[in-house]
Amino acid sequence: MSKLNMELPGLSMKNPIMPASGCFGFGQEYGKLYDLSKLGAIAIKATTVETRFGNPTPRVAETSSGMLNAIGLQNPGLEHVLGNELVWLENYDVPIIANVAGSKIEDYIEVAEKISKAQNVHALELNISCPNVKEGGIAFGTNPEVASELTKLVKEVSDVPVYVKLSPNVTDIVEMAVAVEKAGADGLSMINTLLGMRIDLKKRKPILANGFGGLSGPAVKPVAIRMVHQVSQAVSIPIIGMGGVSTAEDVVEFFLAGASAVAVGTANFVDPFVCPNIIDKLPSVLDELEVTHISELIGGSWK
Amino acid sequence: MSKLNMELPGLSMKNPIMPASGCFGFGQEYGKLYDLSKLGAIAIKATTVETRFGNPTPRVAETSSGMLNAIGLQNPGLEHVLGNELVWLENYDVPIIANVAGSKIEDYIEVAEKISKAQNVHALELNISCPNVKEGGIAFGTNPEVASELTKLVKEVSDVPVYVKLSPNVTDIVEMAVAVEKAGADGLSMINTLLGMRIDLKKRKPILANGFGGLSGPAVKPVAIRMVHQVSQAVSIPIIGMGGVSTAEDVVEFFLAGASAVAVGTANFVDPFVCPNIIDKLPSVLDELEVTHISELIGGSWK
Amino acid sequence: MIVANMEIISQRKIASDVYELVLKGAELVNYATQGQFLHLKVSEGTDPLLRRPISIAKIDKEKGELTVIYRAEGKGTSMLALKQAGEEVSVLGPLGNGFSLNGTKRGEVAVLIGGGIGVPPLYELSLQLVSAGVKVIHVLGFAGSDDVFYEEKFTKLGETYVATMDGTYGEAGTVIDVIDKKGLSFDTIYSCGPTPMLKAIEKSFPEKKGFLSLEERMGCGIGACFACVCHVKNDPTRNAYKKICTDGPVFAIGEVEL
Amino acid sequence: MIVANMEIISQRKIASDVYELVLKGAELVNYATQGQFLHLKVSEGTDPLLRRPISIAKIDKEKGELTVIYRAEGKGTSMLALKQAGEEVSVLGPLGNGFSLNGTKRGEVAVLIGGGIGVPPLYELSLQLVSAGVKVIHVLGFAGSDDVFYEEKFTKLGETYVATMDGTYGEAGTVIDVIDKKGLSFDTIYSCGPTPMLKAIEKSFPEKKGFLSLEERMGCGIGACFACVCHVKNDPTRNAYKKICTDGPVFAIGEVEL
Ligand SMILES: Cc1cc2nc3c(=O)[nH]c(=O)nc-3n(C[C@H](O)[C@H](O)[C@H](O)COP(=O)(O)OP(=O)(O)OC[C@H]3O[C@@H](n4cnc5c(N)ncnc54)[C@H](O)[C@@H]3O)c2cc1C
Ligand SMILES: Cc1cc2nc3c(=O)[nH]c(=O)nc-3n(C[C@H](O)[C@H](O)[C@H](O)COP(=O)(O)OP(=O)(O)OC[C@H]3O[C@@H](n4cnc5c(N)ncnc54)[C@H](O)[C@@H]3O)c2cc1C
Ligand SMILES: Cc1cc2nc3c(=O)[nH]c(=O)nc-3n(C[C@H](O)[C@H](O)[C@H](O)COP(=O)(O)O)c2cc1C
Ligand SMILES: Cc1cc2nc3c(=O)[nH]c(=O)nc-3n(C[C@H](O)[C@H](O)[C@H](O)COP(=O)(O)O)c2cc1C
Ligand code: FES
Ligand code: FES
Repeated sequence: MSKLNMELPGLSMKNPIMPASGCFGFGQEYGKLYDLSKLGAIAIKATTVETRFGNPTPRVAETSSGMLNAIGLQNPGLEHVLGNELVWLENYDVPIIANVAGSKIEDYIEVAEKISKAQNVHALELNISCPNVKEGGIAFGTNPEVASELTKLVKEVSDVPVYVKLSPNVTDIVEMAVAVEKAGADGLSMINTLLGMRIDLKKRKPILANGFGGLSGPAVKPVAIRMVHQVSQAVSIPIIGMGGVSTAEDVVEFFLAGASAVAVGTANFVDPFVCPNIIDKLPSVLDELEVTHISELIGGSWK
Repeated sequence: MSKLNMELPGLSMKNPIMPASGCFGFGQEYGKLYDLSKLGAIAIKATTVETRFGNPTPRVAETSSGMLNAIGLQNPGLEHVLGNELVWLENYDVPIIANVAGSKIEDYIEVAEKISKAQNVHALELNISCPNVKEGGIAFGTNPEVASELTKLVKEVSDVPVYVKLSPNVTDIVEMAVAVEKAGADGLSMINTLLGMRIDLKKRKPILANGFGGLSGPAVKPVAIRMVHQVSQAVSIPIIGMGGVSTAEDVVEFFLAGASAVAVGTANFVDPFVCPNIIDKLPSVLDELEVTHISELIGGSWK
Repeated sequence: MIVANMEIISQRKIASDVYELVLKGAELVNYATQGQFLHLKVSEGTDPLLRRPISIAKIDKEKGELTVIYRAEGKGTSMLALKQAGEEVSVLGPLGNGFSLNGTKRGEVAVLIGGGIGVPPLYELSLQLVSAGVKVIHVLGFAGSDDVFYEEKFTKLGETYVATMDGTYGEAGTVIDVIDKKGLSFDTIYSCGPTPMLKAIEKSFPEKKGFLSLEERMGCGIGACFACVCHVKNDPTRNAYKKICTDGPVFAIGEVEL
Repeated sequence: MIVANMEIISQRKIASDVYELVLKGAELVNYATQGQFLHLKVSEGTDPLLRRPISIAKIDKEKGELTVIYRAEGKGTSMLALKQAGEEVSVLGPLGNGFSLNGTKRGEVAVLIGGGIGVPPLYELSLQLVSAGVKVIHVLGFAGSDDVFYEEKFTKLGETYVATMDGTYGEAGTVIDVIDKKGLSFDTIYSCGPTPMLKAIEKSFPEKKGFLSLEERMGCGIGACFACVCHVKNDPTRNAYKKICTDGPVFAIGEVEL
């Protein structure tokens, strides 16, 4: 009997482990390394209406136990994702979460409406937290009214449940979470990256061509755990936790904080096999903790 | 000729390196290890009107490239600090920055008024950003109106310049900085710790007895650099930068971001000699970068 | 107290996950005393970031060597266990106030009660007590037979009883059970081990004097960060405190709240 | 492409801050080709966090060994330089599309132009071109005499010119200066080095065909993160792109924007 299967709105998962959006492309690269059907779900890279090249390079910089990225939502555009990437992913028995982005409200609506009709897209992840684009992104994710409005409009057009991806760059994450829950969100994804910067001492300029970037990796895990802990007590919709997950123990920590599933981002770059490795390791970690099913852990630190 | 001397409001410093408040006690422990007169300044531990024991233990937890603390402003109280700690510090030729905390506005005013009259206190650091106390602290540091009001009142009673210590746990750090500048702040200290949490997997409880704690150390440096970069372009008062500084190169990075002095916190725990080591190392790092005086670097990444 | 790189002379596994590490090459060896501890940095970088407090188990001033014994459990100690002879470890120490030898007079009997990884500091203490003419009895508690270490070495210095919780070695039960069962009599107590054990000792022998060595999560290890404080007994203000890193880790029984 | 721990067979300093590292023990050696790279993790923990891309300098399929040459500059490469024979390094690879051998026919002349730490991948390339019957000329540029490495090894394979910017060794000036001065003539160009050098090559020999190996800061190294993209030449949409980690690092001259 599985210790790992999870049912979340729209997502019937073999296990609660998924690669995080933007850290796994559309799966093709990792598909060469292992069977993607092993994953609980896949959050695909942010999709916008139009093709985007993204920001100039350098787009990544290393930090202590973390990294900064300013990819700038590069993606081949909605039509291509629908006609190619999602079709390719149909080869696998794994639910897809489509990460939806845009500059204007209408963009979000267009992407959401169309992509939610794709056969293997089982949920949307509303990216109102990308710190690396001039318009849209984080601007929608730091104001509760704007975020609710967008959530409502997307809910109206989406054929599948909608998870809202929250930005940690806010004073009151609970306020944001409660606002989007009221607006109809079916779940939350948290956290996106923390806004950060590194400066090249010789060039006297930020290392990233974009200046700022989003901080991810183990460095941010304590902030993510704190936010999941706070938010999970204030809302009744499930949370996909993320931020620095790289081991099965990290997954347990997020569940105890209040997450019902976990996404793995940066760790894929350090070890491309990290997701299947975590999935293989989890049952024995649960055994050690005398847990029969991973769902018993949800919110265990405050329940 | 010195490459390192700095003049900031109230602070005439041999070099721009100081231990950060709370990470150096009142200097006595480090005074056994090296001559405190070597330091540019000393930011002493937060002082409140009354004696405080602080939070229950455990009060610290380790994170990837960082640590969480929830000391809870333990200190011997204003009278003791005035009568003992500050008197002992008179043995050294080093300006003291008194970190002022409290639960109510009146507490801040009382501490500020009295401590600013101590002979060796050359500046105050208004701690409106401590995440580890139930009242006061961060509550004052996340609302621009409250922060301005407090700054104004403290400025009225203080005999020395007032630096406001900003919390990074806000949506818009620039808004906070501009508000306290308008209210009369002579300088800014940033950043205090990021609110975080770690959970003990076996006990299913947060590691810290207090639950949450403040994240510090190299992990947070990219967030600190980003905030100093943003704020230094928006205000005309100087910034004491901090967050993860542990090498002379880190000092240069903060200066390029826009800081005019740097505080070293967590790194003192890793190496108690880190401050004098950085001070000794800085001139040669400046030479390598062909910088004649460290002040040339201030804001170099955006100027 | 200094910061120095010390060379690893030897590292060997002496029980399940327990390692004995011998370090050499810093003047701090000359002024270290029983019950003090070292703050070790197990890697150069920021992962792990903080030092690890580990008690001094043996001091060899002639050779200039210190021995520590530790359990490889979390990230830092597991990394330490991978180090080999010839490599260096950054050491901050010696730290804290160790065991006082004044509490027990020549000819009196001291019982040294150790629990698990609290056993190591008792070894140097025992050596010192013995050379001060004190008669020592050792009561060492472990989880099971795989966890027992240094029994022989303690036996050479005095009567030694080993207790295991699972009864797989020595006497079954707690250290208190053994003392009761064997009807041990003694003048003073010296102990180091898990807090529940220390509490049980305080409760079981309310009339006895002695010293307890405490543990707490630490930041600086030198008294500056207030991470490691504990309350003082019978303090109605609840504001008095002791720092385990500098006022302790060893306190007289009854001095602080456990 | 796989992830494997490879054993360090030898590590030696071959120029100022430049190290030659020989790795063994993974099947990836069998299918690695000239111009591909490895993504190395220099420590187990999270500091540093990311892998480091380093080109393959030599492939010895018989012995099952790969050689890489790198400059110890930042944190990661400096830590790598401390590793000794017998230790292990986690390797992800082989990655990318290396140098194609098809561009030059048997009997034709190829000039291999390397700049500084861009020289290493040209070594395996030269070995391969030579065994394919191509005549090779090497033009290797370095900052100064302390930085020169592998001159002898290249000389064994073909004509070799060394240029140093400060004139302390070989010819003074850039690699382009040397080619001009010596009046070298060739059919194809293969180059790896700093972007300004690659740009100068494109500009100086507009009619020549060949291949350039590019560098960019990388995340995944396998094409998933979009960290390492570059624009495609003559693309009015500005939306076309190539990933240096998977489409490159080697591109035909004129294919992408430098
Ligand atoms: C004064 C003193 C003396 C000690 N002497 C010994 C000894 O001789 N042998 C021995 O094996 N252990 C000793 N300990 C306990 C030892 O410090 C911890 O087991 C060790 O720090 C855990 O580190 P880790 O890397 O295994 O765990 P991690 O989980 O990686 O540690 C994370 C953080 O928590 C701290 N921490 C975790 N557990 C403890 C603990 N029990 N006490 C204090 N800090 C902790 C670590 O220092 C580190 O900062 C002593 C502790 C103190 C305070
Ligand atoms: C395809 C490819 C092949 C390479 N082959 C070699 C080689 O054979 N020998 C060699 O010495 N160097 C080579 N490099 C450059 C090498 O990757 C960098 O010098 C190295 O990553 C710097 O790491 P660090 O630890 O010294 O610096 P740090 O400053 O600690 O690096 C911080 C981060 O920036 C990245 N970074 C810094 N500089 C560069 C750079 N120039 N290129 C790419 N990433 C960088 C690092 O990978 C790391 O993620 C190659 C780069 C690429 C892209
Ligand atoms: C290179 C990179 C690209 C990312 N792109 C996206 C994206 O397109 N959409 C999105 O919602 N989040 C994106 N993220 C954020 C991650 O999905 C995740 O929220 C964050 O990185 C924290 O998790 P981690 O610490 O495990 O990486 C990206 C992160 C990285 C590192
Ligand atoms: C143990 C500890 C105690 C602290 N106490 C205080 C304090 O009393 N007042 C204050 O303003 N900041 C306090 N801080 C925050 C530091 O002054 C500093 O802003 C923060 O730690 C970031 O710097 P660092 O990364 O160099 O530690 C404390 C930090 C730590 C780690
Ligand atoms: S550990 Fe810092 S005061 Fe004890
Ligand atoms: S490094 Fe990730 S796509 Fe090239």
